[in-house]
Amino acid sequence: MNLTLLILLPLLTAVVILLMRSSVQVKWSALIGASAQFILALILFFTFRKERALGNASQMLFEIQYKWFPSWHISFHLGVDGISVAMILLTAFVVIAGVLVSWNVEKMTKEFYLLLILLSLGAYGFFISLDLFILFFFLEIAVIPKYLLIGIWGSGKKEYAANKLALMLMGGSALVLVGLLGLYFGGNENTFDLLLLSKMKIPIMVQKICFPLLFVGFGVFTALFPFHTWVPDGHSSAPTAGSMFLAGISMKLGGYGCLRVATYLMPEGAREYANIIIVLSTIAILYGAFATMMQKDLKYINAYSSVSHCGFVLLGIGMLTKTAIAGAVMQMVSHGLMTALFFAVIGMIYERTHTREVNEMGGLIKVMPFITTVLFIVGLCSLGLPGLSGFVAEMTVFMGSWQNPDPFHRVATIAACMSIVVTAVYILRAIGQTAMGPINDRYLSLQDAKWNEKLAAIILIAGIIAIGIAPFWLNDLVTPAAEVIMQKVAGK
Amino acid sequence: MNEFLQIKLLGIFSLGMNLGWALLMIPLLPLLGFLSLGLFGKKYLKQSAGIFATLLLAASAFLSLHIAYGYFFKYGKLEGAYQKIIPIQFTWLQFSPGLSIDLGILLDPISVMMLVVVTFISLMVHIYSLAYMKGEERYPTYYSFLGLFTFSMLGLVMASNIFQLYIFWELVGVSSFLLIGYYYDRPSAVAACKKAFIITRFADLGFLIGILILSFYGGTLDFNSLIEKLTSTNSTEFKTIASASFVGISALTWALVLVFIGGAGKSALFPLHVWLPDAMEGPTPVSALIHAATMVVAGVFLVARLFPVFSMSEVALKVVSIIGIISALFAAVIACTQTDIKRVLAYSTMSQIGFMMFSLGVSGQAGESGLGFTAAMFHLFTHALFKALLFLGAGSVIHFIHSNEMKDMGGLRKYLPITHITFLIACLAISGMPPFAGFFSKEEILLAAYHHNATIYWIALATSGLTSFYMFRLYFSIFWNKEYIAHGEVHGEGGFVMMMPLILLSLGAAAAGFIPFGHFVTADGNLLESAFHLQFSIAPVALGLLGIFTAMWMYKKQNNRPDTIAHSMNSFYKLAYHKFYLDELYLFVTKKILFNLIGKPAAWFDKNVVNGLVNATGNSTVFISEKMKGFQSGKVQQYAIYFLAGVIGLAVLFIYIWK
Amino acid sequence: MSGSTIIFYLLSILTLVSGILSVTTRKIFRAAIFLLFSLIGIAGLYFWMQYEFIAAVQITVYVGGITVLIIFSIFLTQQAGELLPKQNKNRVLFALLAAFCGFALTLLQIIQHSFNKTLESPILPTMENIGNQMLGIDENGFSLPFEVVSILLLAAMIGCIVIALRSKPTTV
Amino acid sequence: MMEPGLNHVLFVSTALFFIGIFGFLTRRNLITMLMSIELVLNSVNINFIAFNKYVWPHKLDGLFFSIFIIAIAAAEAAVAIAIIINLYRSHQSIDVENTEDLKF
Amino acid sequence: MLNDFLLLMKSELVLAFILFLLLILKVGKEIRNERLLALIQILLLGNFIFGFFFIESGSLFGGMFATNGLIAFQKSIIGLGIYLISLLFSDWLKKSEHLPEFFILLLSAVLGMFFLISSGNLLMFYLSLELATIPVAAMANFDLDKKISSEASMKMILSSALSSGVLLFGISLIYGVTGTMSFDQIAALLDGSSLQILAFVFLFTAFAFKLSIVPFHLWTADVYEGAPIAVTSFLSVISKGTIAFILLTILYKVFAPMYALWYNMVMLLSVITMVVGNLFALRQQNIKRFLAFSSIAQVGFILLGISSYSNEGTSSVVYFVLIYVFSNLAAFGVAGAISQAAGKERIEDYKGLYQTNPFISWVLALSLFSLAGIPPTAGFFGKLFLITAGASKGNYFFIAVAALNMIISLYYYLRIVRAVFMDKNDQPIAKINLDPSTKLGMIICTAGIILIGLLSWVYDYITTLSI
Repeated sequence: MNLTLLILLPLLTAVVILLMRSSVQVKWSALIGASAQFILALILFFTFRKERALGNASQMLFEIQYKWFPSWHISFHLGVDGISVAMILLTAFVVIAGVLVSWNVEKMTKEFYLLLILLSLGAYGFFISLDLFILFFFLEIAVIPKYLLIGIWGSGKKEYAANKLALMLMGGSALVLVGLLGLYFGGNENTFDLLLLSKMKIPIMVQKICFPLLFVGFGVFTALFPFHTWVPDGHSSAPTAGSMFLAGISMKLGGYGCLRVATYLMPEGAREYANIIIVLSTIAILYGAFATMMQKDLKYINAYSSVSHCGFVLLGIGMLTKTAIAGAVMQMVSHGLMTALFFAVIGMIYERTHTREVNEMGGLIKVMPFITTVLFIVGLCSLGLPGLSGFVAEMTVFMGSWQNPDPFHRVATIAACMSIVVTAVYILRAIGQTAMGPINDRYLSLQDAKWNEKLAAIILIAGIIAIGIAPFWLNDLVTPAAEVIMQKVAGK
Repeated sequence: MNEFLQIKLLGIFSLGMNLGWALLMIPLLPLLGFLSLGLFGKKYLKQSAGIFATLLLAASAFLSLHIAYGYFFKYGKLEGAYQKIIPIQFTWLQFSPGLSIDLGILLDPISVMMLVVVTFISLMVHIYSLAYMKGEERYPTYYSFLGLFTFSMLGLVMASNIFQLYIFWELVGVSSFLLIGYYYDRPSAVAACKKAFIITRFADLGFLIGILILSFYGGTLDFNSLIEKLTSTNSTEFKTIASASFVGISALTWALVLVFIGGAGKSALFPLHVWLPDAMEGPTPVSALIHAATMVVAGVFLVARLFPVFSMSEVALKVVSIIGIISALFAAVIACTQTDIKRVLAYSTMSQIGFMMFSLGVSGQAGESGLGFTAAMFHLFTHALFKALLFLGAGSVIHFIHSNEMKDMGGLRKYLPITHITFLIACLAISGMPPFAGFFSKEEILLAAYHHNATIYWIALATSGLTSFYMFRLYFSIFWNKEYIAHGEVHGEGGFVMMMPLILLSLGAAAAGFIPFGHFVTADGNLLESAFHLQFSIAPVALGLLGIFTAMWMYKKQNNRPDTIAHSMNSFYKLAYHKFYLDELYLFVTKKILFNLIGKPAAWFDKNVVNGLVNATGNSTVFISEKMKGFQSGKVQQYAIYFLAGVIGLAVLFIYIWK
Repeated sequence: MSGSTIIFYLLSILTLVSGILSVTTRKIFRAAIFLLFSLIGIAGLYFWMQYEFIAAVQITVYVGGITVLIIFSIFLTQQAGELLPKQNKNRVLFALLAAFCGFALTLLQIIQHSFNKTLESPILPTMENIGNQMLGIDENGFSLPFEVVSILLLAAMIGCIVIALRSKPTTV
Repeated sequence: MMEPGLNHVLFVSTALFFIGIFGFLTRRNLITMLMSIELVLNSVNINFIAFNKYVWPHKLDGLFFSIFIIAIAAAEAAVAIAIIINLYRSHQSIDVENTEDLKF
Repeated sequence: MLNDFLLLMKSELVLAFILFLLLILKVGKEIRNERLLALIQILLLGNFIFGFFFIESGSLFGGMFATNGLIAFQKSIIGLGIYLISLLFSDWLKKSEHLPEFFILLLSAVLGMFFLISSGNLLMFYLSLELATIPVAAMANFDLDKKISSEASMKMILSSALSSGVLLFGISLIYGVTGTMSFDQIAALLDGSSLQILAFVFLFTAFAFKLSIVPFHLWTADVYEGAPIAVTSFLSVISKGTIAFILLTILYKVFAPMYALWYNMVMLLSVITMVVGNLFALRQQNIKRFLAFSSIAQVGFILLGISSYSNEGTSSVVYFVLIYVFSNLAAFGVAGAISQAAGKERIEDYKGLYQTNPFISWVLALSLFSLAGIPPTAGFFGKLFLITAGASKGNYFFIAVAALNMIISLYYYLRIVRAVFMDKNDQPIAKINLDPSTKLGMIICTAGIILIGLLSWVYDYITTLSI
């Protein structure tokens, strides 16, 4: 399995899209490209499993290394471990669903799909890179497409939101940059190579400075409290696929970075700052949940709930146990699928009712059973219903968090647990007001989902359920990788 | 780890292949019903959904009877004690070595009993609904939800792992949510289903934390090994959990109390019961299945499942018994004042579950002292039968009269003869009249309480009197009292399909008491011969009769006695009528505190402070840039002055200051 | 005190005083004339240092060329007899401050520094030496700068022609 | 009075330099500003000659430098005057305070 | 000797040849501007291509003129820049009355720049600096009908005269202290005495002036706004690049002994420059003025790279300038095309541009992204390498400031992107018919913006040169 394919394929798709003339051609080529990505991701997943089953125990599989800026000791170094494979799968799911959902974008279709594909390119590259430079490169690639997606195709105060998002994310990546340079010059050898750096003993002082830089920098992407304010505005203004990508993929870049770069490379730093991370993420979890409770706009509801859910990711990382870290990764995957689906559903509803205010809706089950069913599923996933992915992820985080026996961690865990109640409150409120209750007459003539929307929803639901019902495959994928990280953190 | 499915087929072969498959099919058949009806019901099974689901469930019920027979009479016993058998188990989610969520099937007396109860009641409800729900627009959906519920409930009772139990616990919650909200266009139903879910969810939080504590100290989530580790007083696990303490209470107690909170929430015990009466917004057969016979006893089942551990902590047991008895009395009092017949039944359910709970609370672990356990399970069993019967009967009445309110009823015995008879049987059973089922189980409970704690006993006794009063209040109000004046065309009782479950259940309610329950279900698996003292039953039966006659006196004929009495104890009546204002209290807590004091400030803070800071950063940058524009004055000489100032400044800086 | 000393001081005073007057007088012609004096004073200093060649160039180019150019441009742009506009006080103050600080700082550094005189034998600035080096291409040759300057002068000329010989009248 | 040496000459040149600067900063007429620049350049010339004479007489670098400076000064002055004249045509004034359309 | 002379000075000779050819053409028969421009474009392309052949290193005229591979490459960058300018602004140039004169002045300035980066001697340095400045000042006045053009020109000539006065004073002091003009010899004779520091400050100030480092930058925006856009782009791209190159030589070679001093100075000025440049760019409405301030901020980054005092520093600066040529010229090219076609230079006039002119909108967006340093454009690599080079001395505070400045700069670059792509406008600028050569120029720029970064051998090539 050649990992460059994961980069080349979106690139090829982008070129093909550029060459297409009519919007129909554009859509189909995007869909074909996304499907190819999807298949490629699945192939990657299965070959990865096969390799592992055959006993290939090296930390990263399918490594390749090309020369790139050798004078800076940069190389185009790619490779995957379980965590990356999980994230790639997530990306593939979200991309194909996003492409499907945006089927009736009529304004500048070509540009729209081009940006979507570029975004996916950035995400794939980010997840497979083993060199911090190209990791950073791909991290930033993903920013501008988001800006344009929101700014051009968005709604509401889109320019403001787009600006805020781009600037805050750039701010985050600026911090990341400084942190990376610290790593580059801080180790005993100037290198950006992740594996080399991981074998190095990075001085404590460097870790103490660089860890917070990197963690906060990546944390901005993952809605680390208090750097989350781009989330509600950005998500709510973005077009449907934009929100899906934003919440489903882009926010995961941050979590992955926090884990793979900050925590893995600087274990002492991680231990040093773990408590702060825990406090912040616990605040984010509860505070996000409570703030969600007061929202009336569906997209805001999901956006704030994303703050809350992504808090689990950071909490898991901050807890520094193997299970918690595995849980954090699962939560990333789960939240990615779920929130993408949620945004897709919101988009479908909005397209029909032309409102996102929950107060103005009601009884939509009657006219759009499919869409509301999806809404139910996604809502239930969000509140952690067993059988859906959210439960598995959250429970793993809780289990992992609980393995720290001291009162501080205990209190944080319990506080985080409390969010499941608040989540139930806001999710049921949203669902109750949207799908249930008496229906407004003007909605009686609305149509249910079309084939593309159905397909998108089904793909994402399949992912959610696959994790929810049979979490062991994800666990098998993620846990060994998490163990590697934990061994480093534990100083073995 | 590399296998997709790691099924440990423990003992499947020793028990014969059939058992494993049969066991698996029991929950999977309803699941199949759920999936097929949920996915394709609307299109392909619009008419035949009910039959389809019923057949599936019948098969499932048959299989569970088969299993029960096999377990109790063939292979369950080893050296005189019923064994815990885990025929199927596989690792679902591995947290760390030893700590994993396993999905499996645990067979022991209570789970087998619950299997029977759940499948049987569910089957009855399925059959009943064939007629009751006919013509509903979302008929297939209804059956698919029923299937989901049955599946989850079966998974719950067969759970071999505490986390598995939690998983199905949640699933049960959600299917209950779906079924309560079945009439989604009624705002009250929507409110009720949300309420039910959120309150049980809140309780589940306790359960979850309890699990976390147990798993941490026990090092496992598996029921058998957990119980094994936490019950032997010299194991290290037990020592640490008993010695670790928080606020002066041992971790073990904390864990158990928290787990119990979960159970209390699902079982609608005081003070987490407020969702149950509202849950009556669901279709009546659903109430029969979920909110009477099966789901609400999940809490009891949970405590019973962990009973060996509970018995290690006196405090925890005390809590269980106190909450149980309070709920029993409290609900009984309220039930006397309610006018919605389903609500009366709901409160009676709560009261009966209170009985089971305190019965567990007063039980010991082994031998004779384990009577409470057996009694609770027995009562659970019989209660399921007669309460389901009551609800179905009520459903039949509602079906006929299209109202839930007592004031719209009266004199229905002529119109609904079968319903009348079966309802009467159920009332007698719940009132503990011999020889109906309730008599035996309640007798045992009272006996256990009597041996253990006098206060509880006396309160329980009073409550059982109240029980017969309010049940017969209900009975008389529906079937006697004023004459029924039919408006327009009167259709008769539901057909055979609706009546058959009533008849079957009434048979059960009449006869189930004679099952020697102590032979099958006991706390330690050994046989428990319950000594039956006739003289002991005098007091409860007499009290029950007193209740019946009082009810008869007040409600058999239309008169103003109830009003007078209600008037005479005005304030108390009002208090009880308004369910002691607990709903209002909850409303206050959620609206005023959760929403206004936490949610609103959080949202405000986010919008103004956090977001404001971000905006302020941007604005201040712009502001500074605006303020600085004077440097670029357009005057060359000004520029030159800055230029020279720069030169001199740099020179001075680097010659004298920054060397 | 020798004659050369006196001459030096006289020349210095001439240069500086007419320099100051040149930048302060409010009559533009006088300013030009004072500039001329100052430049002549500088030429005198060169003579005094026995660099006759450069003194001659100074007089030819500056006094004969640049000053004349300036005076012509004054004719082109200025009504005769008009006083120059007054500068605003603040500007003068800051300029004075900057100039004085700069002067003090620079002079301080120069005085504090002890220049090490070279020990090699001097080359006299005779016409012969200058001429040889000006066109030499070896170590001490200056033919390349010479060429560069010539290109510069050419470019400047063309620039001047384009700019100054504009045909069309001003519109904007 | 001392025998004049290097420092004396340098005093003169430095003073002239800053006199020129002062003129540049305060003169509002563009031509007078140009005149101040000429003073500045001349002071540098004095420097070069003085250093050549007193410190580094072994080569004629300073002398040549001055020669080239003079040439450049001429070119610069020519261009500047052309520009000023052009400016005068469009602005009808060569007061530097009148040319501030471009700012902020 | 003659061989050496021809080979080592070949760039200058070719340029001088073109220059004289133009002179002769000017004197001779009148040629239509279109033809002349086409000829010039071809000649400049030839000049650029020729720059890659016969590269040798060595010195001439007693060390006054030195060249090597890196310098040849730098000259190629400049050659590329003027070629692009001749393409991008062909519309304006064709309409110009003084096309040959423009190119004579331009080429003599370029010749000055070539000598400048090849200079090995303070005298040559000074002379070629003036040669590179005075003609440009005259060129700034080439919009003869515009008041602001002459104002800009005036501001430029006066300010640069002052700065060269200061520079000369510094040079004279250095001469007084060391007794030599030659770069190689000066380095050995410096010891960091305070007079030397003063002299260095005077000298450095001239660089600061030409590079528009704050607080010596104030002329920049005014001149950029007033000058014809072709001249502005020349000033902002080529002139700056050249000065950055020679600054590298001066700091790394001549003032190497005073490294500790100039490191601090460069760092300090770098930060101030970035911040002030960005803050001013934030509120500009005129695109040229906006680009002026953005280029000031870019200079801050160049200083960051310079401060590293290493081969990485050299190569990253050269690399950045190369990228900067493409990015900034693309931006100026678009601004020029719009200004020429619609006469609009305000950012708000750009609203809705994408609807009518998608091609130039994308070119503009790409160039702005590159200027902002966003991948995959080359600007990302350029900026990142500068920052990395700057970070090699471990001064993370400055690096953090630099990184945060990237955010501010992103804000204002996005402002234009937003106007072009997002804002609605009832009367967007009408469809512009681009001259084919302008289009070619834009395509070259775009290709450069995308490829220079991704193809790492470009950078590697520079690295091999800068050792």
